[in-house]
Amino acid sequence: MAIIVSFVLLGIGILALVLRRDLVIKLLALGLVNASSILFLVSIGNRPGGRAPIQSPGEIAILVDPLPQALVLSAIVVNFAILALALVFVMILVERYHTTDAQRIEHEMSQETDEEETPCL
Amino acid sequence: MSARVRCIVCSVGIVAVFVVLLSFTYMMSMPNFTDSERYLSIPIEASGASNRVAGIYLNTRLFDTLIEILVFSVAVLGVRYYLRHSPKVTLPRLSESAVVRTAAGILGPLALLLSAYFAVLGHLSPGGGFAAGVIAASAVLYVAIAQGMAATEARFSPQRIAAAEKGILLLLFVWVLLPLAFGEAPLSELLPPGTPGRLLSAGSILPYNLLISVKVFFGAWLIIAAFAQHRGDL
Amino acid sequence: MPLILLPLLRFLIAILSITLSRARRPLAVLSHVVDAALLAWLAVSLARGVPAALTLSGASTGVGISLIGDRIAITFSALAWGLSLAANIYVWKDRLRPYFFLLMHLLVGACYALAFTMDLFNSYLLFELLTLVSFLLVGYGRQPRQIWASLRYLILSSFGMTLFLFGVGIVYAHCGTLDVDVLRPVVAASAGEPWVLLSAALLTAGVSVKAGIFVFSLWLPAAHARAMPPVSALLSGVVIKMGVLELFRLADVFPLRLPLIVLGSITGVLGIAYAVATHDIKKMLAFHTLSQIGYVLIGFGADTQVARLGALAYAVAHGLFKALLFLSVGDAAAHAGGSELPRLIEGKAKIPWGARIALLIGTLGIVGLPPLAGFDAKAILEDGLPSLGLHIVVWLLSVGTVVSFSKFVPFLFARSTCRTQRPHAWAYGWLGGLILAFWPLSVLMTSTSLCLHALGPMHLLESLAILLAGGGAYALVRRRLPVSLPDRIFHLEESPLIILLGFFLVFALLLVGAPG
Amino acid sequence: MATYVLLALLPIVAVVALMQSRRLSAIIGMGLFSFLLAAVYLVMHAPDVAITEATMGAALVTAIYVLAIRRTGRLTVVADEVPGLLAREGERVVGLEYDILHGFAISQGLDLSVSFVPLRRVRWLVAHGEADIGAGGIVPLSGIVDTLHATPGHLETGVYAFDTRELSRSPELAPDYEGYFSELRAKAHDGRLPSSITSLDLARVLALSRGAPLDGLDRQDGRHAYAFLVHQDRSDLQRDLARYVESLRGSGELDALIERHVR
Repeated sequence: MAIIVSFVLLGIGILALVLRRDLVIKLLALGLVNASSILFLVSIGNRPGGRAPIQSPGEIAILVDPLPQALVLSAIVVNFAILALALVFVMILVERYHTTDAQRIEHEMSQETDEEETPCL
Repeated sequence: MSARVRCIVCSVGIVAVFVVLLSFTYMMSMPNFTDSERYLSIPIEASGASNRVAGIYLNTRLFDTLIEILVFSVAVLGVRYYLRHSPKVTLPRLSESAVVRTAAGILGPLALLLSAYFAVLGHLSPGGGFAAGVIAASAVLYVAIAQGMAATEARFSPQRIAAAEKGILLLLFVWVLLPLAFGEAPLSELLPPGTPGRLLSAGSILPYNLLISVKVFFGAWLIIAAFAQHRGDL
Repeated sequence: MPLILLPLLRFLIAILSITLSRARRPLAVLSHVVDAALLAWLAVSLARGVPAALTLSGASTGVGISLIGDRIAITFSALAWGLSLAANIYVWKDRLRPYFFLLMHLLVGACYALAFTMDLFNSYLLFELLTLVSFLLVGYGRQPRQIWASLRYLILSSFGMTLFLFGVGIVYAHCGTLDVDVLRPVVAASAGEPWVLLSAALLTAGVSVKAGIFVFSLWLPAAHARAMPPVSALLSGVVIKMGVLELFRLADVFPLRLPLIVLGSITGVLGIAYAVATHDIKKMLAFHTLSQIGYVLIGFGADTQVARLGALAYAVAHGLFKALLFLSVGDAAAHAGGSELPRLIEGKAKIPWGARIALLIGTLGIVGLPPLAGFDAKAILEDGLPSLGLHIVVWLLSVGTVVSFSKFVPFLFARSTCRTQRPHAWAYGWLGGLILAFWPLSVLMTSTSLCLHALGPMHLLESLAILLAGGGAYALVRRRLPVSLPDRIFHLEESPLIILLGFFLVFALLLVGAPG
Repeated sequence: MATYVLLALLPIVAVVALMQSRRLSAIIGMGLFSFLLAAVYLVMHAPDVAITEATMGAALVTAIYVLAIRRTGRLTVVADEVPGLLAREGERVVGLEYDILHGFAISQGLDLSVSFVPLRRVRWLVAHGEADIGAGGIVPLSGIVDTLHATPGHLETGVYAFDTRELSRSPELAPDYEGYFSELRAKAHDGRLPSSITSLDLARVLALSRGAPLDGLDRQDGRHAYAFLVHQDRSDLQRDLARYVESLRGSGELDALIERHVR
């Protein structure tokens, strides 16, 4: 169940990454994509009837697999770092182009200045 | 059918195929969980941490954690470096109401207490250095919103904190390389694991948690301060 | 022991070079000396037949992170060392912040660790570190185009790494370990099972985004063309190779033979096509990075010992001459005021002689004039190719390379008025020397008999024929250049979808190759 | 049970959050999503992950994103450069509209930031909420899309019918400032401009002809006035600005300003 949900979240993230043109929202979508992989890892470690992997010495219990959780801790931090740095670069771009629209930025960069907007006069 | 609609339809189609393929192939061969008990078969006395996650995170796979800390530091440095040129602004200050001030007075220390708890007991119970550091940083952010950025910066000046953060990072790496002096491989455990469940157990996981929490506290605060002072015209 | 020391000391020096920033240049020197010693230690232990191996605090097998210093690892880390040395020499006199040195050191340290590690998740983290560092390096100049290129790079490679992480998760769920050596038998036992195909496809697609393979790494041309010359040299020379190395590691575990060959052919041909079409020399070099990866993949996918050694040698050779080309073209473009062909031709008098000679050596190396780097490695690689079809593909790629590098001829020869900066001259000398003296190096990398056979008359004739054919073809198409090929695929919007299509391709190929 | 509810909630929240058109609501939505995710981890027996996700993924990311996109106490004005109304003089910005907007910003306790963009961008930027106010010799004619509102005019002007072919014949007339004319001229030169009658306001005619009356221009009847552009959602801003201009006119300061800058 959780695994399917993580796949679905991945799909949603990719769609938003492709279809939304606002760079900030693109970054949020990227965060969703990364989060989906984290959910996948955690749900892989999950056991039916398992307990949180905290054990007092000598105690016998069914525990969920601790390794994916340990991995995921690193992955979360990495994703945060990516989101923060990407946001900084978006801010720099916006200072220059006064827009967060990816396509518009790409057009302005390829020097395509002719547009159909009639001047407001 | 306009170009935009066509684009939407075809991307939805591709992604749908992808998701279905993933789910279907995964379902065709579900893993049986008995194989992956390799880590649970290790007795907790090996690392001495009754929180197995902390045991793996800071003992078995310490190298991963080290790289992760490097990534975080790179992020801190990058944010500070690339935001230097952006226009400066002042953080809007909340109204000078008694509620905000008292709430800040209560919540700030409370959050600091919580973060200390996470850092100190990270090897016994959930928590750990990273969460502790971030909680402390967000507490300081709340105080900053309540009392204004200037007053807060007077106490936590970014320059000094940046220097301290680098110092802690250096300390961490020296600590990790320390076993060389005893002829051991780097990253290997020096302190005894002790008896699990005690406060002073789990070898060097406790000091690691403390160092990491302080470092992440500083780093997260630096990032927040950078974003609070500068803004692009987003 | 040196396996873990190499990355850790680099990281330590990286941190030191911002904490005491005055000593950053001495620290750079120190780091390269120390690394050279450690690499020599590793190479000696490999030559003795016992490759260094180390498992970090692993209680039992498959638990801890295990590092290994086998032939591939040492070759690639040595390449990283050589190129970082060149880049550090190149920027010796430039006024750069300590921050830049931090990033360079982190880049190299991450490359070392990636070369040695056998742990899938560890390589994921290292890839992310590598991504962030090179992202910051590309955008170092804060030029809008650089910023945009590196932002695209970050978004796409983070997306690819997510696919990689999904693959890691599936592998772990079935094998209970992340150690490549430990999970190899498990995967081999359950060959053809759906989860093997799925994880293989995910891992391959994820790594390919960083490995400079055409359908996946469409961010590459912009990023590598916009960055500062030393940065592009490192990115094209080493960082891309790290993805290739990970593909090698995966190919040991998963049945990637067919995907590697097909992807190699695709990236080779398309890369060549775009490289021939463009007139922006920096972009052309970036496209050639894509196309040259084609040789390496084909060689490794051919799955014969000789071809693999050839692919390894070619990866190193490409690292060398591509770094040299990026450095010298950057120098020339800086003097001529632009990297488009017309500008270079009109400002050719301003190109310093050092850059000119470096360009010549790099070009001769990449077009495979005997006995330079390209020729030698390519000859070994071809000796290992089993089928005629692959031979034909390789010949095609070689001819295409000659065609697009014939563009250099108009501005290569003129009397130059500008003097070469001394650091640049030293960097050129170091890399050019390595390229010229590649034959003994390749003996070290592969084996004497292979290298001797590579110098045989057949290969000499073949290379000369390729040179002539390429020159002739260039004479034919020269008038029609530049051609504008579709560049929409390089936009951010579609790229994730294209990566997905590439994933489908890899999955289908695995399905075809799977037994039963 | 709770697990399934939470898991079912995740995609819904994600879709809703990512379909928002306003950035702020999207960011808040993703923050909510992260908290839900943390709850899922909690019920999946991963407390460490839950805590880290809640602090890092939810709190910290949301905090920096909100900090980054927040509109600080700034009144961002995008304008086409028109001498007399809004133009650069060395470092400083001068002109009638600048004085009006400056006073308005002070009265609102905001600090003013003017960035000059080509006229065709002014409307787009305001319509997409990238800027608060569009200025620089804007005469609200029928051409305004309904997402934009104009304040009541602050300066009477005349609108002239104008044949662009005249322009292409006498290009040296036009002053060399970034704006409407340089573009018209560029387009006229590459012949991309349909030889059509464009309407044109007094200030630009004066700027074009450097005071001397241009031939081939005939004044269109009807009363026209310069105004500011505001997004239709910012009706409060529009109301305040209109009130401020009215107060200026009532106190006679407006006429003084017009005297100083225009005539």
